[in-house]
Amino acid sequence: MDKPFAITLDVGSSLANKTGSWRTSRPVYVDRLPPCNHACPAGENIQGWLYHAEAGDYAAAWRQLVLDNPFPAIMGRVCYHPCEGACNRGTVDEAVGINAVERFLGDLAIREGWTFEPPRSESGKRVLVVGAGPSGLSAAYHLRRMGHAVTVVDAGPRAGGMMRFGIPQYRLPRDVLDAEIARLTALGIAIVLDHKVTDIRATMNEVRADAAFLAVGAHIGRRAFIPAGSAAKMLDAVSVLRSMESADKPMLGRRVVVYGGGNTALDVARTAKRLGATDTIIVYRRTRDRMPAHDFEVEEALQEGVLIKWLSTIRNVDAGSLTVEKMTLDEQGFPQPTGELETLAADSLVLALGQDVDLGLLDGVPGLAIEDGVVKVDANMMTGSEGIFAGGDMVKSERTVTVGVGHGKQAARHIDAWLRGAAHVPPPPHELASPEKLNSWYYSDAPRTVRPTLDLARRASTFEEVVHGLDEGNALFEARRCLSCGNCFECDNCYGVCPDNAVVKLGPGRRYAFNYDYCKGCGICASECPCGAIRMEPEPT
Amino acid sequence: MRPYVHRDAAKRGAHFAFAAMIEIRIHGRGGQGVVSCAELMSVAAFLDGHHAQAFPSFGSERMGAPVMAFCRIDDRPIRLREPVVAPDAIIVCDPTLLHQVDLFSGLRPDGAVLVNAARDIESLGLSSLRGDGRRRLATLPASEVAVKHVQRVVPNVPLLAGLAAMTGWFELDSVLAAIRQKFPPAIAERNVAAAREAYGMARITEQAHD
Amino acid sequence: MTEQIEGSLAVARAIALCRPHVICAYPITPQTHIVENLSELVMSGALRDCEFINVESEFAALSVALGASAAGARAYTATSSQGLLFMAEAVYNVAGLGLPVVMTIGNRAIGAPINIWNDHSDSMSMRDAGWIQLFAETNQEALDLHIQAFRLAETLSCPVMVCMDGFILTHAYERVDVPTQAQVDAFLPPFEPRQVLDPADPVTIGAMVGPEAFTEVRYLSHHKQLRALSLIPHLAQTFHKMFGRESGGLIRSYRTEDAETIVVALGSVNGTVQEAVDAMRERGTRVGSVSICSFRPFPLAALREALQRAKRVVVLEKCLAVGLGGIVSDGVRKSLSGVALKGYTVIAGLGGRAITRESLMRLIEDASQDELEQVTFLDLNADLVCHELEREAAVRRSGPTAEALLRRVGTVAARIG
Amino acid sequence: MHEVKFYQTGTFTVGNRLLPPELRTVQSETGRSNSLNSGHRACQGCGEALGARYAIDAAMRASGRRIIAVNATGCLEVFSTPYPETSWQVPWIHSLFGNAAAVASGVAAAQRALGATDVRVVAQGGDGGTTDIGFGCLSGMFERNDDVLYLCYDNEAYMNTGVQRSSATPPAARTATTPAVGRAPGNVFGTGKNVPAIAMAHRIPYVATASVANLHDLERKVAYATMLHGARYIHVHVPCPLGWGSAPADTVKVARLAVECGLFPLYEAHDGQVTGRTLIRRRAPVSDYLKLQKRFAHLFAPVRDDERLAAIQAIADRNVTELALEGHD
Repeated sequence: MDKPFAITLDVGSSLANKTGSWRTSRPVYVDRLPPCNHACPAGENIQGWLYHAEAGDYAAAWRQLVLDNPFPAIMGRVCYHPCEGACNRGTVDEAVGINAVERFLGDLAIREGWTFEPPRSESGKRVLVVGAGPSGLSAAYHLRRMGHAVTVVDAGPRAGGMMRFGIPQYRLPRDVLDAEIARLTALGIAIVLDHKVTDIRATMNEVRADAAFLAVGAHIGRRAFIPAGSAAKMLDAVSVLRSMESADKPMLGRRVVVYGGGNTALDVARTAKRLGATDTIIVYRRTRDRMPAHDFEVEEALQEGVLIKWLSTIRNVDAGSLTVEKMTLDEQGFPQPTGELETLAADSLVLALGQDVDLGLLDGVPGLAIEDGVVKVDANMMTGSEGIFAGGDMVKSERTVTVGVGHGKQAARHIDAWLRGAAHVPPPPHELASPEKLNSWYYSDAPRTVRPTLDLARRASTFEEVVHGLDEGNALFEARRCLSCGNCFECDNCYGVCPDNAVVKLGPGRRYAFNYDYCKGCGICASECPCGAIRMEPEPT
Repeated sequence: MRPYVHRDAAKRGAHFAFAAMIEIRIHGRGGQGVVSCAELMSVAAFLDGHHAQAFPSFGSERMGAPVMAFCRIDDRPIRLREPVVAPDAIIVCDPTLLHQVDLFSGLRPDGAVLVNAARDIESLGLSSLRGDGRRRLATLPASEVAVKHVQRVVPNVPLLAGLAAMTGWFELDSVLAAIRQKFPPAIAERNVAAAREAYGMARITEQAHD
Repeated sequence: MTEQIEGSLAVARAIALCRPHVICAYPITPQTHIVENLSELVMSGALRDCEFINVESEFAALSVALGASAAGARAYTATSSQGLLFMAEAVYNVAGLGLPVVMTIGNRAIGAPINIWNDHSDSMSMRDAGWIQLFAETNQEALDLHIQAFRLAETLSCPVMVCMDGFILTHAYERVDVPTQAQVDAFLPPFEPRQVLDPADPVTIGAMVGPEAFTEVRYLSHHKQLRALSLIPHLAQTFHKMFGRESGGLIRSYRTEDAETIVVALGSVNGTVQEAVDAMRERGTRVGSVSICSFRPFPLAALREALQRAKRVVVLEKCLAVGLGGIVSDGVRKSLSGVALKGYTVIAGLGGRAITRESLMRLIEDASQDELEQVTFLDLNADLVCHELEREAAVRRSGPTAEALLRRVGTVAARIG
Repeated sequence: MHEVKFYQTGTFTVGNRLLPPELRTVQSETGRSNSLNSGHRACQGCGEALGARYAIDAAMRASGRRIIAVNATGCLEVFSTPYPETSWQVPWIHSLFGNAAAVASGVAAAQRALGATDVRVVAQGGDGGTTDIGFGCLSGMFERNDDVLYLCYDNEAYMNTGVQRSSATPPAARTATTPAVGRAPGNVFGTGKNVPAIAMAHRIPYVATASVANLHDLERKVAYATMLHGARYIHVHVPCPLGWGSAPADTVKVARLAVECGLFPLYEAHDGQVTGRTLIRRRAPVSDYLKLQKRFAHLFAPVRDDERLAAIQAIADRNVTELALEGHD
C-alpha cells in the first residue's frame, strides 16, 4: 500500500525513539536478605527452599535446605524458629509456619529415602571431630561434602549428643534422629562411639587428622549448694534426661520438684509427668516473663498439669519434703528473700540450673585458652592451638541445637579454608528486606495453619510426639504463604506495570531484565514489586 | 390567448409545439397543494413531450400562509431560473387572497385567470381584469369538487384540470397520468374523478363564453 | 430514462447508482429532500449493502462519513449553510486525511439574520479546506456531477463537494435523464482505497505532524488539486462518451467568441445569464458568458484562455466577501494578471434575492458602457439602506437592523420576484 | 491432596509462575500484543499509557487481533503518534478532539456494509474528549446503539494542553484554570458529571468502570465488552503524575487508593442496571488518597481544610453505601 505521506504511518515505528535517554534514575533487580534467613542460627536459606516447596518441588526444596543444615526433620521439631519471629508476614497477618514446613520436608525425605550427594572430589585431608552432637555432626557433614575425610569420636554410647540425651522423645522421636544420623554415615562419615578423648593431639595423630573440631557440648549438670538431709533424693536434670535413653529409667517418685527455669527444667518436669508422677512442681526464683524457657513450652507443660511456683527458692531438702522461701523482685528485678517459708512434699528434687563443659580433653594443649568455663576461639572459630577449632556449647554462645548446627557449618568452612592454607571470608551480607521494602497489597489474606497436637490424656501417659506434622496439602499452603521477601518470585508485576514495555520477561526460572533503551525510570516497577526485589538507583553519570 | 399549432405527434413526440415559452403562476395558501399543482402541471407537460420546469416560491411557509408556485413550459430546454414575473396564466386557489396579495402583477394582456370560486368573475369584482378583452377569466368551484371526490379541501387537482380545459396547454390524459404517477392508486382514482368533473365544468364555461 | 422529477430526487437516484456503503444524514433545509429520498431507497431495499445513519449533528454526519471512508467504505453525506459551518472542523480534517468522501451542498445563505434561501456563502466559506468544489448549473448536471465526483474523489483520494443551488435546483421539477446501473458501473469502478484501517495490515492514520513535514503535507494536497485540473476535463470527456451528455469540466463558455463583455458566474444562475446574453445580442451588444463548474481547483489557465480577448469581465457572485467584495473575482483577476481589461464584481442573489433576466440585461447594458462600480450590488434597495442608516444615525438604541428593514419592506409573501 | 489455591499473591499480581494460565493476565504473557509499543513520548509513570496498553491488549486478545481503534485528540494521541513514528500496533485513526465516537460509528458501519462481521471497533479518548467536547457524538453513538466499545481514559483534566479543568475534574482539585487561591481554592463542588451513569441512562448493553490499579478487573471487563455487540462504555481511571502532582512511581498506588477510599468505585452495568461491583479490599480514608497529590495540597496546608475534606469523604462514603462496596461477595 503506497501510503499518503506523513498522514499514514507503519505500525510500531516508535521503536526508533529510545526514550531511555529521559532516565535520571534506573531500576535494578536485587536479591535482598529475607529476615527469616537473617535470623536463622543455622544460616538456612529459608526463602530459597520455600521457593521450591511452594512450587510443590519438595525434593528440590529439601536439597536447598540441606545445603545448610543436614537435619530438617530434627530442626522441624526442636528448633525454636527465630525465623518465624522475624517473618515479615507477621506484619500482614501471621508469620509463615516455616518450622512446620521444614519438618514436613524432613519427614518426607526420610519416608522417600532421599540421600546426600557424595562430594565431587576427595581432598585427601582428614579432620577429626570430637563430639557427635548437633555441632559436631553438622561440621562433619559439611566437611565431608567439601571432600574431606571425617572421623567423629564421641564418649557416649550413641550419636546425637544433646539431641538424644537432652531432648525428650515426645519432642524428638528417636527414629527420626537415627534416620538423619544414618544419612550422615551413609555419606562416608566414620563415627566412633564410647571413646572419650582425653588428649586431643594424641587422638589427632591416631587418626592422622590434619585438623580437629571440638564440640563436646556441656553435659555436666551444674550443682548448687542446698542443705540436705542424708535421705534426701537430689538429681540433676542432665543425668535424668540422659538416663531416659538407658535401660533403667530414673526413679523419681510420685511427687517431683524441679528447680530451675530453663527449657531443661520444663523437659525434665514433663518427663517426670510421663514417668507417672502425680504432682510435678517447678520452683523458679523469678516471674514467668523472666523465665528463660520458651513460652510455648511453658504453655504445653501447664496444659499437661505441671505446676510452677514463681518467685520461690529452695532453702533445704529432707526426705519426702523440702522448704521453699517466697521471693520478691527489687527495682533491678533481682529476687530478694522475704523470709516467708513453705513446705512442699517431694519424693525427689531435680536440679535444672544449667550445664558445664567437660574440658578434660584439653589438658596440656599449648596455646589453648579457657574463659568462663568455655574454650576461647578467634573469629575463624580456631582455638589458640593451630588447627584445632571448637564450637557448639563448649564455646561462648546461646546453647541451642540450631546454634550448634550453625557453628558446625561455620567451623567447616573455616577448617576447609585453613586446610587449603587460605582464610574463609564470608561474602558481604545482602541488604535486609525489611517490611517497608515490600508492597504487601498484592499478598492475599491466608492465616497460618495450626499444627495438630496429641490429646492431653495420651500426653500424660506416653512419650508419643506431642506436636504432629503437616500433610502435603497444608504444608504447601503454608509454604505459599511465604512473601519471598527481597527475592523475585516471578509474579510478572514489573513486566505488566511498565508504561513503556521496558521490562523483558526471560521465561520460567529466569526472571526479568530491564530494557534501558526505553525505560524512562518512572519507578512504578519498584513500587509495585510485592517482594522488594527492585531498587531504584541514580543514573550513572 | 396565444395561438398554438397542432403538429404531427409522431414527428416531435409532442402533440403540438408552443410558439414561445408558457409561464404559469399559482397562488394559494400552505396546505392547498399549490406546489403539487405546479409539479403535476410540469409532469403533464413533460408527458405531452414538452420541456417543463416547476418550482415553489421557495420558503418555509406553514399551513395557511400565502404561497406561490411556478411552472414553465417550452419546447426547448428551459434555462430561465427567475420567478414568473409575467405569467401567461394565473391560478388562484383561494379567493380570500384576492385583496391581500398583488395576485395579478405582470399578467400578460392575453393571459388567463382561473379562480377557485363558486361565484362568477363579476360577482368577485374582477371584471376589470378583462382589460382589452384578450384575457380569459374563469371561476371553478374546485374546493367543492375536491371535497366531493377526495373528501378534502385540496382544490389543486380540479384547478389544474380546469386550466387544461380552459387553455388546452396540456392533454387531459397527461394530467390524469401525472395524477396517477404522483398518488397511490386509491387516492389517485378519486383525484382522477375530480379532474374529469372539473375538466367538464370548465369546458362548459368556455363554451358559454364563445 | 428521462423523467420529470425534483432535483433532490434526481441527486438521490444518482447517489444510489454509485453504490455507496455508508450515508449519514442530518436534516437542514434545503438539502433535506435528498437524504429523505435516500433513506427510502435504503430502507425499501432498493439500495443494498448500504448503511443509512441518522446522526445527531452535521459534525457527526461528516465524522461518521470520515470513519467509514477510512475503513474502506464509499461514504456520502449532504448539508447546507449552518450545517456546513457546524461540520467545518471535520471538513478540513477529511481533506487533510485525504479521504474521498462526496458531499452535496444545497447552497444556502449563512445567518444572522437567519435565512434559508439560496446563495453561495456556505460552500465558499470552505473554499480553502482542501475539498474539490463543483457547481451544478442544472439538475441534470447535478445528477451527472455526483457520478463523476466519486470517481474523481477516489482517483485522487480527495473529498469532493457538489454544490447545487438550494431550492432553485433542489426543489425544482425538471426533465432529467437518469442513467442505468450498468452505465454507472461501467464509469465508476469499485472503491480501491489508498489507505484503509485493516486488522490484517495495520497502519496508523492521522499522526501528529510537526514543522518538519507539515508544509510538505499541505503542498501535496495542493498538488492533488493541480492534478484535478487535468483530471476533471478528462472525466467530463469520458462521461460524455459513455453517457452522451456534456456535464462538468472546468468551465463552459457561451457566445464568448467576439464578445467584448463576458459575464462569469457559478451555478444555476448561468441559465438566466444566457437568456440575458441572447436578449442583449439581439440588441447588438457583443456579450457572452462563462460558467465556472470547478471552483476548487480554480481553473486559472482555462479562464485566462476564455476571457483574455474580451474588453471587460463582469463577475456575478452569489457570495459577499464582506469588506472586500467578491471571492470569485479575485481568482478571475489572478487568472488575467498582465491582461489589460476591465473587471467588475457584481454581488447578486444574496439570501434568495431573485436574479431576473431584466436586471441582468440592465447590468450588461451598464457594463458595456463601463458604467459599473468596481463592486455593484444588483437590485440593491438603496432607499431601504439609506433610511436605515439615517435611523441609526438618529437613535442610539436603534435596535436590531434586520427587523427594522423587514417592517419597512412589509409582508414577504405579498411580493413576487 | 486437596487443591491449594495460590495464596502467595492470590490473583492480585499481573501473573505468577505458579498461577494456572487462565488466572494470569494478558499482560503477564510474552506473547501480548504490546498494542502501544515502546518509544512513545508519554511522561514518566503515565497512567494513560498503561491503561491504553492494558485495554487494547485485552481487546486484541479477546478479538483474535481483529480490532480497529479510533482515537480522540489528547495526550494519548499526541504522545503515541509523533510523525514519523507511531507506537500503535493496531489499525488506528485520529481525526478530531470531539468526534471519536462518531468516527468509530462510521468505521463500524463500514464493517457492516463491507461484511467484515468479525472486526471489533474501539474508540478511545481522554475525559475532555469524552465528557466534554465529544459528549454529543458519544451520546449519539449510544442512542443509536452503534457497535462500538468506547474507552474513556479519565485523568480528570485537560492534561495535553497543560492541566485545565474538565467536567471530570474532582471538587477542590487545583488545575491551571481552577487555581488554589481565593476563598474556595481549586475546583468547585459542583453536582459533577457522572458519565458512566449517563451512559447507563441510554440503556446501552454494557457500562463499566475500571482502574489501572486492578488489572484483572480491567482486563475481564474489556475482554467481555469487546465481544458484546452494540454500544459499550468503559470508564478507566488513569492517574497523571504531571497533572496530579503525584510521584511517577506512585501512579498505580494512587489509582489503587482512589478505588480503596471509595472515590472511584468499580462496577459494571447491563442495559442500564448495575449488575456487579468490585469490593474494596482495604478501605482507606480519602485523605490517604488526596495527600499523595499536589493538586490537593491546599486541603492540608498551611491549615487542614477539615470541612472540605469531610465533604470529599462524604462523596466516597455515598459511593460505598450506594454500591455496597464493602463486605464479602
